[in-house]
Amino acid sequence: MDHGDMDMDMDMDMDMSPGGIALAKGGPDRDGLEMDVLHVPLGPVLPYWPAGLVLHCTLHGDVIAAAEAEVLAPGPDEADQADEVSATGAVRSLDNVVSLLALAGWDAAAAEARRVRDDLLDGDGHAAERLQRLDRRVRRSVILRWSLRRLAPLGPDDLSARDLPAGLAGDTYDRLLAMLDRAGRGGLAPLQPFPVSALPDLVVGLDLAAARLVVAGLDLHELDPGRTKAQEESHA
Amino acid sequence: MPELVPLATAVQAAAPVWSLLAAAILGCLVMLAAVLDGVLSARGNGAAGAGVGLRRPFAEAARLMRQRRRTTIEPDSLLWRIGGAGLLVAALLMVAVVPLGRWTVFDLDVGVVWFNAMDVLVWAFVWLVGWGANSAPSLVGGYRFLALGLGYELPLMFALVAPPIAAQSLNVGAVAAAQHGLWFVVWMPVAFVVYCLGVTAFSVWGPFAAAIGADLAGGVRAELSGVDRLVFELGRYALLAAGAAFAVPMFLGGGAGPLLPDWAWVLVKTAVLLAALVGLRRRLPVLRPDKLMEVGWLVLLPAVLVQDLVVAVVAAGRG
Amino acid sequence: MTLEATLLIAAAIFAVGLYGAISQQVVVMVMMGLELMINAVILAGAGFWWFLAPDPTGQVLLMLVIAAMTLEMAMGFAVATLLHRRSETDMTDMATELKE
Amino acid sequence: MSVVADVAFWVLGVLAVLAGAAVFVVDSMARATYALAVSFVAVGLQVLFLQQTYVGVVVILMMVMEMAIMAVYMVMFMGMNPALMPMSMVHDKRLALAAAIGTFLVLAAGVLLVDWPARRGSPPPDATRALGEALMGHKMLVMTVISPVMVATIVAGVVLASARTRYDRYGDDLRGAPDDPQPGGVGR
Repeated sequence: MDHGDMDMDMDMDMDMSPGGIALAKGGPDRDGLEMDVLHVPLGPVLPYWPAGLVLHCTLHGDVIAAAEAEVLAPGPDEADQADEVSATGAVRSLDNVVSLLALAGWDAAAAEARRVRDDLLDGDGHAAERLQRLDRRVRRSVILRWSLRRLAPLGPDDLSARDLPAGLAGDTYDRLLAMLDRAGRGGLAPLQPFPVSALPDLVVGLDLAAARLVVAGLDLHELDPGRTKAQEESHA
Repeated sequence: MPELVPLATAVQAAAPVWSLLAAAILGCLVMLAAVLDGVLSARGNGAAGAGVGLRRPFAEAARLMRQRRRTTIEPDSLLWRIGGAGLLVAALLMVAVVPLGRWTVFDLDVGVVWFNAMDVLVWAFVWLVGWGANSAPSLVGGYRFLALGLGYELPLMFALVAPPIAAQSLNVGAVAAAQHGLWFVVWMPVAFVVYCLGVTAFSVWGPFAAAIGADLAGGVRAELSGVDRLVFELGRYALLAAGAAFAVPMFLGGGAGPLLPDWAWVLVKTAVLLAALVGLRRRLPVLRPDKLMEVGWLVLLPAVLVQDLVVAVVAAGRG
Repeated sequence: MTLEATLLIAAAIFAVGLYGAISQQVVVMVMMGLELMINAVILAGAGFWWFLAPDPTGQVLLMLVIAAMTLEMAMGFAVATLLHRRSETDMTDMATELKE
Repeated sequence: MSVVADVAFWVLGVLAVLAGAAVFVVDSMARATYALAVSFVAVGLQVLFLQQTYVGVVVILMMVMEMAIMAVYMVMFMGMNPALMPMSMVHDKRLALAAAIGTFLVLAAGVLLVDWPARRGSPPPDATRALGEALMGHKMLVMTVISPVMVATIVAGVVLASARTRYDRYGDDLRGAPDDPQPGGVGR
């Protein structure tokens, strides 16, 4: 049956931008569908997020399709970093433990970890003993293990390929336990700065919740911005 | 013209006075839940004494009442408001079928299915709150709630089926009356646990609060402020209270109990179960929807089906 | 609340659904039109049952209609997804591969 | 009592028709979906008034859940962002309108002109129990036909819609760990 007088009164003009924001463009999705592409920066200032790190995420729905990491601060000036390294190391590891537990939604343990961190910071006597209790409580939780198990597993070859420290081996649950041990041992061996360029392909393919858990699990103390975009352009 | 005998009696009982009383009781339960939650989280954070916790919900409510409402660019404010206020409406409609001793606001002969229809309404309302704000985190939170829903809804439905099989009626009063010998919670433990998980899930509470997760800056309620946020929070508490109230006639023997009159027992049992559910919030990590989906379909659903089979065999055996 | 009233309302819903099913171009909207038409059939069926033949086993037909509506929706979404993936469009006009 | 029921019935009827019409008038996809949901809830309540409580509540239950899922598909396929935008992708609107009005007139004429017979038999005291016994008794065939058809629909729907099946996840011999970007909940 032909359409006869097909009076296509389609009045879809293409450049509509409601409220001044352009419409989302479609992009090929990993399932072969066409999904709207959303650019969401996981900003420099975000609760439970390493300070200064900006992750420009391209989202399909809530799955990160592409990411690009960048460090805003040029890098900590050497002065304040040298002296009380051990205390800062342990305190920073505990900060990351607080972030990971809060992102996993376990408010009670996150609050306890925050209290242990404060005690550790002002050198309270029985901070170590409270840390032991926190460590036991985290290890006993079945739901936390089930939730973090097999999330972004990193084998020895993945680590060497991305020149990451050996302490980050295993999946997010192993990294959480490693962080607690590191805090327990007084954070003597601080991890060398984390190469930010390694972050995107750890995170691509995960949804927002899993991605933030992985970033919190990497125990980022200092971020090595590597070659900033400007330098890369000048080299290319 | 055939007159409508059964429905007329049901609607007759829903004289406005009774529904106002039901709303008032739900309000008291909401306050109980809010105060208990305040005390628990204050103690959890090591704050000084329970006094702080006691005042927290009322101080928070006053603050939200005064707060000016923030809005976003091009929000769909009609759907946004409907979603926010809908949670309270759904909770009230759920409580309408719960018998308080001898009185029920809306004594429907398919009360159990009505409760199930109301908790599916919550799917629509929470997604609308996420959608209406036109912001990325709240939209992702709304979709997360739907993904959670696909995980917990079918087990919850089959858990709701078990008591009516034993009571051989879908009327909530009949289900409560059928437990005079032995409470259903005793020989339907799996259905009771899955039901409680379902109640926690549709009130976006405790381990099922991925939709308002901290990793999404508050998810569905990220853009809510002022009175909208207060209504949303009251809605969540009201759903928790309504779920606890509905568990009493279904699993905990309705008004049965020594000494106290039956309506008093219904309130006591509801308060106890509500306190247990409120306590869940801080104690367990949040279950992510992609993880819960497989557990819901491959673990919870078969367990509840086996429970229904056992109940059916016992009910058939008893004749 | 007479049979005529119920059937008039059902006819109106059916007409709205028919309008939607014919006029809309997007597969999903056409399905919504079909939904409305089946919705009207449910209302008409309930009206007939109550006013003409309240036979105890009469309601089973309505359960059948509700089941049919669910199946139609499920298959509609599956086909729409397949269509979306194959030819990057969900406009009914462009999906004319089968037409000779 | 029956006057209130009459008024309520008519109000629900008009609401169902207007909400149904709103589905094709309104701009935003979410509003179209939930207008359809309102129309279904109104029809469900009307069926409740017609003394078939189980059928009425099941219509509400099933349709609200279906509309929640349909909203996901609407946004996915229509690709609209939440802002309200003029969206009128219709073709031969006049033809459709004429057909719809024509159908309505024909049906209305039929409804009003036919003299409907008196009622045969009396309604069962408990319609839900009657439905249950019918489904489990004489009309068992209906259940035995619907359930396999539903299972077939679930399987066909998933097969048609999914792009990445178990052979892509587990490899051709279907053994070994699935290479999903994110682990599932049961360790499969």
